[in-house]
Amino acid sequence: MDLRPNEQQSMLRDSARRFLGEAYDFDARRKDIVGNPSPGLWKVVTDLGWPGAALPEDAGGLGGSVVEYAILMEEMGRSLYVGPFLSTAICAAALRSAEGPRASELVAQIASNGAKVALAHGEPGGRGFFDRPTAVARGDGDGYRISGRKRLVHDLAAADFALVTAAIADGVGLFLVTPDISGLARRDYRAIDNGQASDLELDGTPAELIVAGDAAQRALDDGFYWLSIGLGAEAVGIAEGALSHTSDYVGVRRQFGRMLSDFQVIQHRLADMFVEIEQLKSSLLGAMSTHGGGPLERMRAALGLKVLAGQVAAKVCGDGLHLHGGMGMTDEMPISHFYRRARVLEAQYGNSDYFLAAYARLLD
Amino acid sequence: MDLRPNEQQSMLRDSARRFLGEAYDFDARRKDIVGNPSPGLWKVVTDLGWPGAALPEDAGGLGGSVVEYAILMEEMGRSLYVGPFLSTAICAAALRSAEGPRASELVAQIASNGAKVALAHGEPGGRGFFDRPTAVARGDGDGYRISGRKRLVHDLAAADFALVTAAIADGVGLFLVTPDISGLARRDYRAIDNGQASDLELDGTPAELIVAGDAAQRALDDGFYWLSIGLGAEAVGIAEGALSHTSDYVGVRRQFGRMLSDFQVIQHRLADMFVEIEQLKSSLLGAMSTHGGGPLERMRAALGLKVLAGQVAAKVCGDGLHLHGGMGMTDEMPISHFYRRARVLEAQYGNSDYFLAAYARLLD
Amino acid sequence: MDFSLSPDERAFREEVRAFLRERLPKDIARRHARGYHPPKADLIRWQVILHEKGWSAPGWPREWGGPGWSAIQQFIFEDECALADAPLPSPFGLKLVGPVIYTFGSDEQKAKYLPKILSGETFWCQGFSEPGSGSDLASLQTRGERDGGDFVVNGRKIWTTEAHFADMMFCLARTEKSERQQDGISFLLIDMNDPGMTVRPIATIDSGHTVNEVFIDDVRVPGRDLVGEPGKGWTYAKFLLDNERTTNSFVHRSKRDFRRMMDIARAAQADGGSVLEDEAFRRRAARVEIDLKALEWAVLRMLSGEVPDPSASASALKLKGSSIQHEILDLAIAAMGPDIIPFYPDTEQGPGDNLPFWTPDEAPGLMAQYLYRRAGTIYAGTSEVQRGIIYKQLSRR
Amino acid sequence: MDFSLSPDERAFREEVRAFLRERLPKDIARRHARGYHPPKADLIRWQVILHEKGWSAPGWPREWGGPGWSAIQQFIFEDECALADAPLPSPFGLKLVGPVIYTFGSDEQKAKYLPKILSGETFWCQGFSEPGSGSDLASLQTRGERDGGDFVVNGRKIWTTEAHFADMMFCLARTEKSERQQDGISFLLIDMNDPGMTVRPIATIDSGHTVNEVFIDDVRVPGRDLVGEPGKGWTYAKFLLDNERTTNSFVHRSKRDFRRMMDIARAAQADGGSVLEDEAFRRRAARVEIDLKALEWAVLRMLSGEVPDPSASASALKLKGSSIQHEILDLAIAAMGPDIIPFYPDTEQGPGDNLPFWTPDEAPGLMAQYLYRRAGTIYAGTSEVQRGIIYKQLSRR
Repeated sequence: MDLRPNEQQSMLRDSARRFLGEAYDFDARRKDIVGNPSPGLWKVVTDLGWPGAALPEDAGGLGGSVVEYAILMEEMGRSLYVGPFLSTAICAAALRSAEGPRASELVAQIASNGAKVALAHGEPGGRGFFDRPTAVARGDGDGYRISGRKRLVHDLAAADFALVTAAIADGVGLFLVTPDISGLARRDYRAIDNGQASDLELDGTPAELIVAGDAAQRALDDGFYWLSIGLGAEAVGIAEGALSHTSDYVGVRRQFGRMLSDFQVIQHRLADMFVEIEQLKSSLLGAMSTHGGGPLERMRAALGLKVLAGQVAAKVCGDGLHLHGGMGMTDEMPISHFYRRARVLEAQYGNSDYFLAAYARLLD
Repeated sequence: MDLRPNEQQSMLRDSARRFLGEAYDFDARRKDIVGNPSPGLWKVVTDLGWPGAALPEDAGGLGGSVVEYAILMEEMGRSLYVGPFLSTAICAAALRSAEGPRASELVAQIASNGAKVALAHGEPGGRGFFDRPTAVARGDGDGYRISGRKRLVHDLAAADFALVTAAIADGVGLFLVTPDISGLARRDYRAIDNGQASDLELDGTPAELIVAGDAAQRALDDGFYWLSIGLGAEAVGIAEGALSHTSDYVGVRRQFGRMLSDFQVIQHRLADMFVEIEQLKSSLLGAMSTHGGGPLERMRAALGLKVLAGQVAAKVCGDGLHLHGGMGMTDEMPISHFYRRARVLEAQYGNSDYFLAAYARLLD
Repeated sequence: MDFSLSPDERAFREEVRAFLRERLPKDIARRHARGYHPPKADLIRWQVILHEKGWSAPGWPREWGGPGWSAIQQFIFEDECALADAPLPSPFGLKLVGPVIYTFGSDEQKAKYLPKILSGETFWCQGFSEPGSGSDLASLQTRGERDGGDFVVNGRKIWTTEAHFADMMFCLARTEKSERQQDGISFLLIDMNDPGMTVRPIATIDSGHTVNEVFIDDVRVPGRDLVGEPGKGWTYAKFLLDNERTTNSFVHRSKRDFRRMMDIARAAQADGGSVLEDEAFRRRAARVEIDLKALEWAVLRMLSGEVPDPSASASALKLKGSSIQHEILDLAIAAMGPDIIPFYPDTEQGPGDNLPFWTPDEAPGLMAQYLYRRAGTIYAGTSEVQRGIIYKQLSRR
Repeated sequence: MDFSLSPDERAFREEVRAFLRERLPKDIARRHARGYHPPKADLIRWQVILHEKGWSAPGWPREWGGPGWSAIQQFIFEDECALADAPLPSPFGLKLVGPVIYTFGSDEQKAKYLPKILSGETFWCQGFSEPGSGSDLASLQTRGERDGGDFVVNGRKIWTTEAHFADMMFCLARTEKSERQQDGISFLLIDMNDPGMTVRPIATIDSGHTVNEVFIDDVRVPGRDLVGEPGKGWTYAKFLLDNERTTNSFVHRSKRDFRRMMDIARAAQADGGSVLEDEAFRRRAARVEIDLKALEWAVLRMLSGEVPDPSASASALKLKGSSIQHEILDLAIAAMGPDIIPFYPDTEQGPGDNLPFWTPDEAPGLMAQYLYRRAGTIYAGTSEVQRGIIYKQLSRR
């Protein structure tokens, strides 16, 4: 056991932090998200090879592991990156799990061609990732047609294609759908964290089956594992970013003739933020350690991480918001964006209550 | 509406505080509880008319209300009084509710003769006050015989008689039993707060029926209401006592060259203790306001008060314990006794989880 | 002690309830039930209706056009208004500057300003906070230079709620030299239409618009708009803030919020039942209701004078009130699940495109309100300032 | 990064587990599973068994008789011991003074003291805290006057765990004049049998006996029992305290406590099911397990050197560790219900009369332990001191 990053991993972290710090500082980000988000940033991200960082070399990836992925997500969290990186990674994980030539081909498109993929899985009134899809797929010649509703499809507007879940005869199926295809009504909107999402109404929409039955369930479980690692790592970056902005702010803001940072209650609150972050980082390591482990062990760790990620990010960013006083409530201060991202992260694909209940079911 | 105590109520509070502060200070109390507790104190309490303070004048009481009772319980909490006052008050409430000549006679014995009464209601493995008794009473000539087990009967050792609950044909019955009667095995022990309790094994123990069926259930509900007001008021006194001892301690203890009370984090923690106490006091008033109200409204308020009383007392005393540092952990410091009493109060007749679950069932 | 409402008070509650049922416009109530800030038009319409009834200034004595209600009557009135989803009238005229004017103002000021506050013709805003002085109000930098009998005011105010539609500002400015920071401050009334007044909206975390920055450049305030004595502004400001010892408990609004949260939890389906049937959720809701009911009695204790130390208890009300408010909204968010994620524009006030296809009834406005209310631990004295006040009182015991 | 245990480490875990299964006396494990403090006889018996195996000092290098284990091996060993209910060996010799002696002590001290620590023949106690100096250790008042080559020590120590059965004390005393409070302190080894040593038990909140007050009156300490250089005691004390950066996470013990809590909740019947089936309870248990697992990885990060700032992270471990410990015990108490109320005397160590008739299996010892462990936020640096340490490091970034 050695929990220190190796040299390549350290270099990857340094270069990601440097690149995002320079090309995607707070002002650049504000401009970028107006473009919702701009394709320019994705091009650079692709050129840096990030979408393939954790994908196999024979698919055109860099052959890294969950560690490289987490490093990138953490740095993106620190910079409040907005874009389809996470959605694509979740889909890549599901596709790798699905195997087969078509899935491999799609993985290769992600790894080497910068394809962006959205996961259309949640539905109206749904609570989270483990809800069974009520959208239905029916065979039609060589292909399928899906009818149903999909809700909160993150990053669909930018996506090259979507993976859509639907009920079929032997359980659940994972299908490939092109977003601008006919037979699909779509509404794009922004989320409170300035991310992008869409609602879809599918009405006999043509779709290509990628994987079905138990194998599809395994693909979704793999997707969930990568989702949890991704959000967990992003939450680390978000929380550290929030702590760092808050430390800086209380170090310059004066009240009652003293720096805010001279007040012991403020010092101790910063310390508590640090403690929470330590805990989250450790949970992330624990979840990464189950990558090659048994499915139950991996599921437990992923559920625990999702719960902690949402709660710690919301708590730390909420503390940071409070310590910024009135200024924190403004759109011009980074902390208000950290907090909004944290709130969305907490609710994304199911909130803490949802995943804690799932964890509690596995408690023995 | 006028929430200020009237003149008599203020005088009662002042005299109770003065008497307990003098005759029952921390050292006197330590001696008293070795006697577990001494009969001497009860005699004075009786002479002062406290057991009858809230009982009707025609029964020999002083004709006061739930307010006078709460004032006394609060002052007893402040002085960490140990003795059968609460147990007797709960039984008096149940007996008043039961009505009938026999019950009235017993109320009169409490009000004017200083009779001490214990409630034998809880059973082994039980969770709280609303559990149905599994002890069984069977008719035997004019009287009854009870068989079953009773657990955690507070203040039985000092009691003149006990009210025992048992299942009978039409639901639950409330019976009079003399503790030293034959057919009853009994084990007296001390509680962690230095209170006294007993376990009873009844095996055909002769008993006198006081009230049965719906009326008995109403008597128990009345008992619970007075139990909750009593513990709620005691918790106010306990928490205020703990805050006051803690304020005093941090005002004299030096660390790192300063008084503990000079540290902002300690000041703010004391402030938080105050906030909790304010909340508990208000909840007590709210519960007292339902005295003449409908049964559901009264039950809700009593459940809420019991939850808050246990949690606030434990929280405030726990904070006080922490702020005392190592010294707080010793038997010689009052705060360690406040904390132990608070922990028992929280668990007494059912803990916060138990009563919160009951409250939640009534939520609409 | 007497815990019950008198027959008159009970009748009063019925009267208020009947009035609200008949006169509160449905569309205003519906908009207010959403979490968005009420538009000015709603505030005016409602204020006019209240004024017709003589109820537009619940806290004012009869002498100045108020209904002369007791503290308990005001409590009942606010409680019923909140439960009926009536918008909270803008407090700056009615609750803040009004009492200052009728207590310390000149006859001219009373005659000029009070009637238009009552009628809703004049809206006010509060020029207290400044960029460098948030919780530390006494350190304010805005200056009023004497010029003849007038004051020429320069400075910058921030967090000025409703400045973008206010007609007047009451403003603290340093006009006299003094040793103590608190001295030398005057309480001035400024016309927002003065060309030297510039209002810049502040974009806030909820993507709404309520607060502003106000730039005051060489604004001439006539001597007749100085309230009371020069240099005594700090006293009047403290009077004004102390006047509202129970407002920041948010108790009426939180009762309304609690009901809405329960509705959301009842409607949301999870795992074969409603969210409200989930025992862990239900227990949390029960716990906060216990606290909320205690908070209500804490307010009543304050109104009864049954607190040994009103300033410590007022701080306790704000601390507990803001934490209860937050917990209720947290529960509402938790019950809403992932549906909190979209930004739902206020379709009552702007174009409604880009709304998601599927939106639960209670979702729009909820998250905006949640984000905005995070300021509950900041404004009107941060939680840290409140704890400091409490400790100060405790240490005097 | 490499997350997995090596085959050797996995084999080591099996070896430890097998050893505990075979050699840990059942009666000792049973007593330790209760919450009471282990009797000295148990500590000795177990230490002798460990010593036979060569495992009595897991952290010591081979040179001084330790097994020379890696940090991960020590972690595994402590983990298995806790899960098997082995009593925690008294840390004062093994974890605290032992390393000081083999690092800074004289050859004579090493030869005289180390073997008897290993074998369990000599028990130690720690003379650091004083009535006036709790968290503020550097302000200690005990003095050692030079007399020839010896020191004549006078002072008073408090919270001295196990002083009532210790053979030796390591003690901080002020022996030199100095400007800084931290300087001038020497690290002395004192024989508890010296007639000038008086031990007074401190009655604690749990009604147990573990801590004491120790009066040191004109105790002559020979110069050969001064460790290292005079006036450098503060350095050695800091070395000793820093040596144990992960101990105060309580992680192994909390894992064991978590299992016991689950057993209690499974056994307790409430409302037609076990307490563990109550969804609100179950959710709380799930939440703390998530934290507990993260805590374990936090310890492993520390052992791997994967923390940028070990002293801040050590403080974080203590803060989180003590709060997790508390939450687990809180759950156990909640599951136990009213059965926590009686005082259950430790029947293994005293007369067993006045036990209640009906006592759930897990009840005795639980509440005593709960009360005693409240000190988790106090000893070894209060939570406030830990937060101060963290802030100091944060402010240096």
